[in-house]
Amino acid sequence: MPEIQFEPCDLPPETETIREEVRDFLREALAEYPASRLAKSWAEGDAGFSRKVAQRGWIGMTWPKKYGGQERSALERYVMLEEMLAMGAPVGLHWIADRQSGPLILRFGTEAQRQEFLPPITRGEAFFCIGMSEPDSGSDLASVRTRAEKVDGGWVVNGTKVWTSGAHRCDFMIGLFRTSGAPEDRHEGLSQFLVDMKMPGIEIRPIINMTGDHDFNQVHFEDVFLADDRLIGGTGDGWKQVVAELAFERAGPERYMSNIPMIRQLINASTQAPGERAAVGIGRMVAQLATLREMSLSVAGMQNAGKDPALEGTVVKELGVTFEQGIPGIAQDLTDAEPLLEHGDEFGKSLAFVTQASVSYSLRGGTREVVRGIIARGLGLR
Amino acid sequence: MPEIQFEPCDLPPETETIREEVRDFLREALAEYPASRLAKSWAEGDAGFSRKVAQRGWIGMTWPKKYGGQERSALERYVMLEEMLAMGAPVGLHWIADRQSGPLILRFGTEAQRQEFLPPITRGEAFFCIGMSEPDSGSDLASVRTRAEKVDGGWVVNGTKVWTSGAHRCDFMIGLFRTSGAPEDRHEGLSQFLVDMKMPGIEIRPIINMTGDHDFNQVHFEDVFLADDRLIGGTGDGWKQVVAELAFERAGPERYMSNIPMIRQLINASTQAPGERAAVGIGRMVAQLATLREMSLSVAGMQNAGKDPALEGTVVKELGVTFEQGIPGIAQDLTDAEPLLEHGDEFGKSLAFVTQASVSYSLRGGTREVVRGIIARGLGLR
Amino acid sequence: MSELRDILEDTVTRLFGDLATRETLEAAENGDWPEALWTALTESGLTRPLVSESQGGAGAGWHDAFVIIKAAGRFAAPVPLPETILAGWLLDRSGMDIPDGPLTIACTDAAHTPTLSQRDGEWRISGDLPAVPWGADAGHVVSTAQHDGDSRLVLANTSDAACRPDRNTAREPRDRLSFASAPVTLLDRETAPKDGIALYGAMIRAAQMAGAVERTLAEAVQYANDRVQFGRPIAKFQAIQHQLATLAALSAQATLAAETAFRAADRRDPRFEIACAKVIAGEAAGAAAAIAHQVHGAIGFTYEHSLHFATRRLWSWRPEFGGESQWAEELGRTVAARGGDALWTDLTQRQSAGAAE
Amino acid sequence: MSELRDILEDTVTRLFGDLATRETLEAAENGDWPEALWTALTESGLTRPLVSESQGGAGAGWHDAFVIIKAAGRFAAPVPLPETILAGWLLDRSGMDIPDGPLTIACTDAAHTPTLSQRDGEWRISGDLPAVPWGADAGHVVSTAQHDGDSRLVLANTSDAACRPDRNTAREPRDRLSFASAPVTLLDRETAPKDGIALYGAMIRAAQMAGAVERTLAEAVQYANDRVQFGRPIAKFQAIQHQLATLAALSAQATLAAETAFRAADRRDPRFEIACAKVIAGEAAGAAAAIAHQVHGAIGFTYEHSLHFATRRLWSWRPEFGGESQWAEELGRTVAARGGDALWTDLTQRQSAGAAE
Repeated sequence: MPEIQFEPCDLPPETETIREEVRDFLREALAEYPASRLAKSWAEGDAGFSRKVAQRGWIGMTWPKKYGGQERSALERYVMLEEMLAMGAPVGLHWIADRQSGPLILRFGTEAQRQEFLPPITRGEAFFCIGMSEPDSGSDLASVRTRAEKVDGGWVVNGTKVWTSGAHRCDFMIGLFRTSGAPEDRHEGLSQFLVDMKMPGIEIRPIINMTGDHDFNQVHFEDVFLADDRLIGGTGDGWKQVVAELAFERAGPERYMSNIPMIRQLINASTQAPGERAAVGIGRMVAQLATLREMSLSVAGMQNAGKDPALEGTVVKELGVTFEQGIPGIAQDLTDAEPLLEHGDEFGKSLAFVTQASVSYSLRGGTREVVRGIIARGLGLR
Repeated sequence: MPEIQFEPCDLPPETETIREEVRDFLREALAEYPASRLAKSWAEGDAGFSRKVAQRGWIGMTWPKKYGGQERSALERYVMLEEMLAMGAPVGLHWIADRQSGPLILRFGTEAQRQEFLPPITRGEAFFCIGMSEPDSGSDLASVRTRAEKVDGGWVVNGTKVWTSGAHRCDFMIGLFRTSGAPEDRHEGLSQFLVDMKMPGIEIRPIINMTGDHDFNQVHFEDVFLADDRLIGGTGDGWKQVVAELAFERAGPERYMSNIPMIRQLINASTQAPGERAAVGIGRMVAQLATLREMSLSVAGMQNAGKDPALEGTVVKELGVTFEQGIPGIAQDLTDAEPLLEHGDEFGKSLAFVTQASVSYSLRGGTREVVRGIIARGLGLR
Repeated sequence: MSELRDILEDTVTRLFGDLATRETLEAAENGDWPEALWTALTESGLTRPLVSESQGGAGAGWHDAFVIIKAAGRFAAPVPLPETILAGWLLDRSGMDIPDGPLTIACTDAAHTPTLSQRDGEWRISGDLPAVPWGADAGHVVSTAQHDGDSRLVLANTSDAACRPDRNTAREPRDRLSFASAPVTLLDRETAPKDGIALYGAMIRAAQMAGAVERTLAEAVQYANDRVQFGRPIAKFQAIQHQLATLAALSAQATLAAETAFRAADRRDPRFEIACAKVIAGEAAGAAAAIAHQVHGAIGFTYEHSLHFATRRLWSWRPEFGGESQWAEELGRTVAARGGDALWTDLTQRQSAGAAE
Repeated sequence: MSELRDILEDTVTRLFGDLATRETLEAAENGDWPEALWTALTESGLTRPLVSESQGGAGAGWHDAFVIIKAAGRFAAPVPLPETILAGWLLDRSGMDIPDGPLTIACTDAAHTPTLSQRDGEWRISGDLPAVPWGADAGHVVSTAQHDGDSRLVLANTSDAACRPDRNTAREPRDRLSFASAPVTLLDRETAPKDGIALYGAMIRAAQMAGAVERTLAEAVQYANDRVQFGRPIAKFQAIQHQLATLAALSAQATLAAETAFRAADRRDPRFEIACAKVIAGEAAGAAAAIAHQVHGAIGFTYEHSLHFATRRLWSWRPEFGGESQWAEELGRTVAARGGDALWTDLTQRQSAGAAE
């Protein structure tokens, strides 16, 4: 039996209801969005849009009703999400809370923390960011230096986080800090905290992307006081919790769908009766897309059935990122487009963006090197 | 200044003479060869052909006349060789002696060894093979176990060589044996010997390729006595000499030209007015071919000018092998051919052969891993 | 997996493990028909999974047959098992009796389609079928033939043909059958899909390729763990690990793409999914052969090693029933004709249409 | 290298090193014209290497200019230096005076070619030139224009045009110039090559790409040696080493392909070599950008790091004057028309034809 096994998944019929609801919603909510903004997909955030999504009950939709959730099935959430991604909806702001931070709080948080944080998340009033990477840490996430020192009634944090996506627009951070030991101790002595980004002592410095966009930040902590009830989970359990969280991050449909809006534009840019070369190029792309969707669905189905398809999720990321990163090159090759940033057409502007942004796809959520290493271990390579 | 620098090379006008001579010669000598045999290129040997080449003075053509050579320039030899390869001439039998063994003897051999071996090579009467790899050595060539023990008046050899190309059709082997120390000593204590393949105690066992062809062999040595004058170069200098020899092996035009006959057939199989997809596929291939030829010429020109383009030669191998290995896939994709081994057309038979043979291109003359490692060191990666 | 598929998987794995041995494979390449293997397959009911129970079959679906056909690829089984399953299915759908023994199919193209004629109320076939899998060993062949510009599926007896044996790169039989006014039976044009051979032929080759890709992965992982170089198993080298991770991902992808096509075949017109499967499995085949050979080094290039039984089949099966570009072009034209905005809705629609049945 | 090229290499490297600084590049992206840099280039004679000495140029050849143009790519020089060199060469070949200041060229296609008319014995141009490099900064533009179905090269004064500034992905100026019956001078159709802009434009972009690829290699090697992860420089990881080895090989290949085209331009019709160079440099550009960013990780994705000055140019330059597929298609058609047997003899013939001159 192979170590990696994708069980085919049939979506239950009830997911078709929410699929249609999301489509209807997006048709209206995205009517005014230019194609080049939709091409940014989940890299783009829009607070107004997030609140509209919240009003429909689609943030934290699988969570218990007592925390503001809708107790919908994981597969309904999957369908909601793939529809958002297929249109390139700007989910960037509520995305982290829905995907990672909420589930983390639900699993490891205290009852008080759940009651405090989950309902605002579902209302689109609490956006989260992740404070994990540090200067010089790179893929080596465990080499955390930012320290939370125990003081009376709480903790005092000093240090710097970097590559914090959306920190400047978020309300809270889930921060991974060292509560004991030294960076050489690596996975030992790390803990996770809920950090209100408005706390005194926090300074957010923008990191401008090469696209000219502002998404990443450096976040400096200088004597930031966190009360005892801001610790999430156990002291020293941070790494274990992060690993579970990274699994949420690695397995979703966003790992192959980021460039679907660009694909749509590319097919629209070709004629209805394309030449042989364009037809073959589009056909290979579509074969990948259709198969990756089956793989992603399979992971969702296995998760839903209570299995642990961690390795399969990693495989989807490996293939999905390769697929996504190839799209700008295919679009460039088939159209010979020369994008102009100011007065150019939407296709060119979209292509300019995804060409640049795609290089980051194999960095986020685990670099290609890390991902392949995980698969290799899963194969039993010694 | 970059570490890797290809100086453009203009072939001197006199090389055009030999180019035309070789073309005329091959037109006649290869007239009866089916295309599928030419597709085997330098993997194929033919003693009759080799002797005809010798009669033209084209084996060892750069060597001193007193050893049977013609004292032609290295660039004239280069042109002779690229014309042979461009037609897929079956140079396999005399090839090793011309490329490696002869130059080795010329450089490190005694005067007696030169007189004994070089003239027969140039007459096409002495074919050579290389005894380097051993069972379990793989890319780790220095882990030699075959031992030559010093005895009175000579050496006694025991052990096994493997992947010895053409051993069953060759007259001599240049063997790398351990004259002192243990396999753990690696580069230390190795020496090179001239071995007459008819010596008692040598047993040659065929290794059949997956193509069904017999090229490789295992060569067993049991108490094979080699007189003192069979040692070539210094005792213990074997590794140093081998490194020099591998450089000859790595840099030649055969590193990008093995599949030229297949390319010719592919272009002939397309119409004169191909579709867009075929035109683009052929065009990309031709752009690579033309550029690789300039690179290979450049290495030859720099060698001729007394420089040491070892790194550039390795780059040609890296790119050349990638190019060569890609040809069967391109041919398959553009033609959808389904080769039949018995009654099929020549194109299909050629394609079946090169599809299988091409996997070995990145193994011979240093694996891809080894080659990339050499380039990385050349870049100063620490 | 369903219980039936679990049982099939166990049965077929044990059977091939016992009988599709290296000796059998080598002998088959030298022209020996593996009678013991075929008999065992027949007796286990693996040759007629899709045939209705009334006809002596298992009455199972394509999704169940997927397990058998993929395993045939994984074990490089030198018998026309996938062809027999497909031919049996076509005949069964036409309400025809299934002849005993191995069956085969012939994929004809415009240049090589035999013609039909009628004489004394009997249909007769004339012309060549090139490269028929196990044409010399199979008792009957299902093929397309032309009549008055119409394409029909027919059943012919191979003993009525002159046979010229040939081999593909994997040295599997690909024989030419030449008919001269030989009697045939026509399949029912209403119930047996007209494009049955070309389309479902592509599907079975996709599953076989997925199996053979999985085999290359298993062999390469094993070899990398066992083989020591520069003082450690080559599995420790990052370059080897990354190549095998890529191969593993492509193997899993090829399997699911093929399985998706087989599932679709039980539910609706599977043309889209089969096209995807042939493209994905074919791309995986090329990459898998390259990676597995690179990892194995020289030993994998020898006939003595078993890797080539998988890789030569991958190379052979890629173009059969249409290569990647041919199927991709069809996919591309279909999608382009519908336009980019329909892409996603069409995709989700297909899946839910299948699931709802 | 020749002595002249050695001197040029030293001069241009020092000059760009001093003046094409990060600050200059950033300011240029915000619309500032780098006057100091341009003045220094002019004073060093680097803007007119191909112009005859009688016209105040250096009277050098394309092979010499290669050094300058590749360096302009390596340093991401935010000035229309390659365009000025090409325009100057075209004007010089027509025996025309070379205007002072930066010049540019406009690559027009069938859909966007302005038209010529004659009025009072003067030639006039009407229509739009889209995406003209530094259209707002250059004093003059050499473009193609149509007259009675005939394509002519013309020199126009940019101050006669309405200018709408725009930017490519690298934020280099790509401005639209709109002419309404503005006076132009026609270049000599005998001595200035008719396809001069599209063809030689592709050549200069190939050289610039080779330079920028070399830059990505230098940055990535430096970064890999400096950056420590998991306790050691990432340069120690085999996956990083192999990626950089690939990048180095592609960089060397792109450079020689471009240099070969420039050498051919001094000797004969360089269309074949330019097509090869644009294909090879374009393919290298795509791979180089991907590898360099992968090696750099997140830091390379920031505006603060300098890598993007090279990679955004690579992405921008790939399609300019025709992307790889366009040039490959032309090459493929040329070769296919001649047939496979002529391939090698044609290839060797070109080289020896060049060398013999």
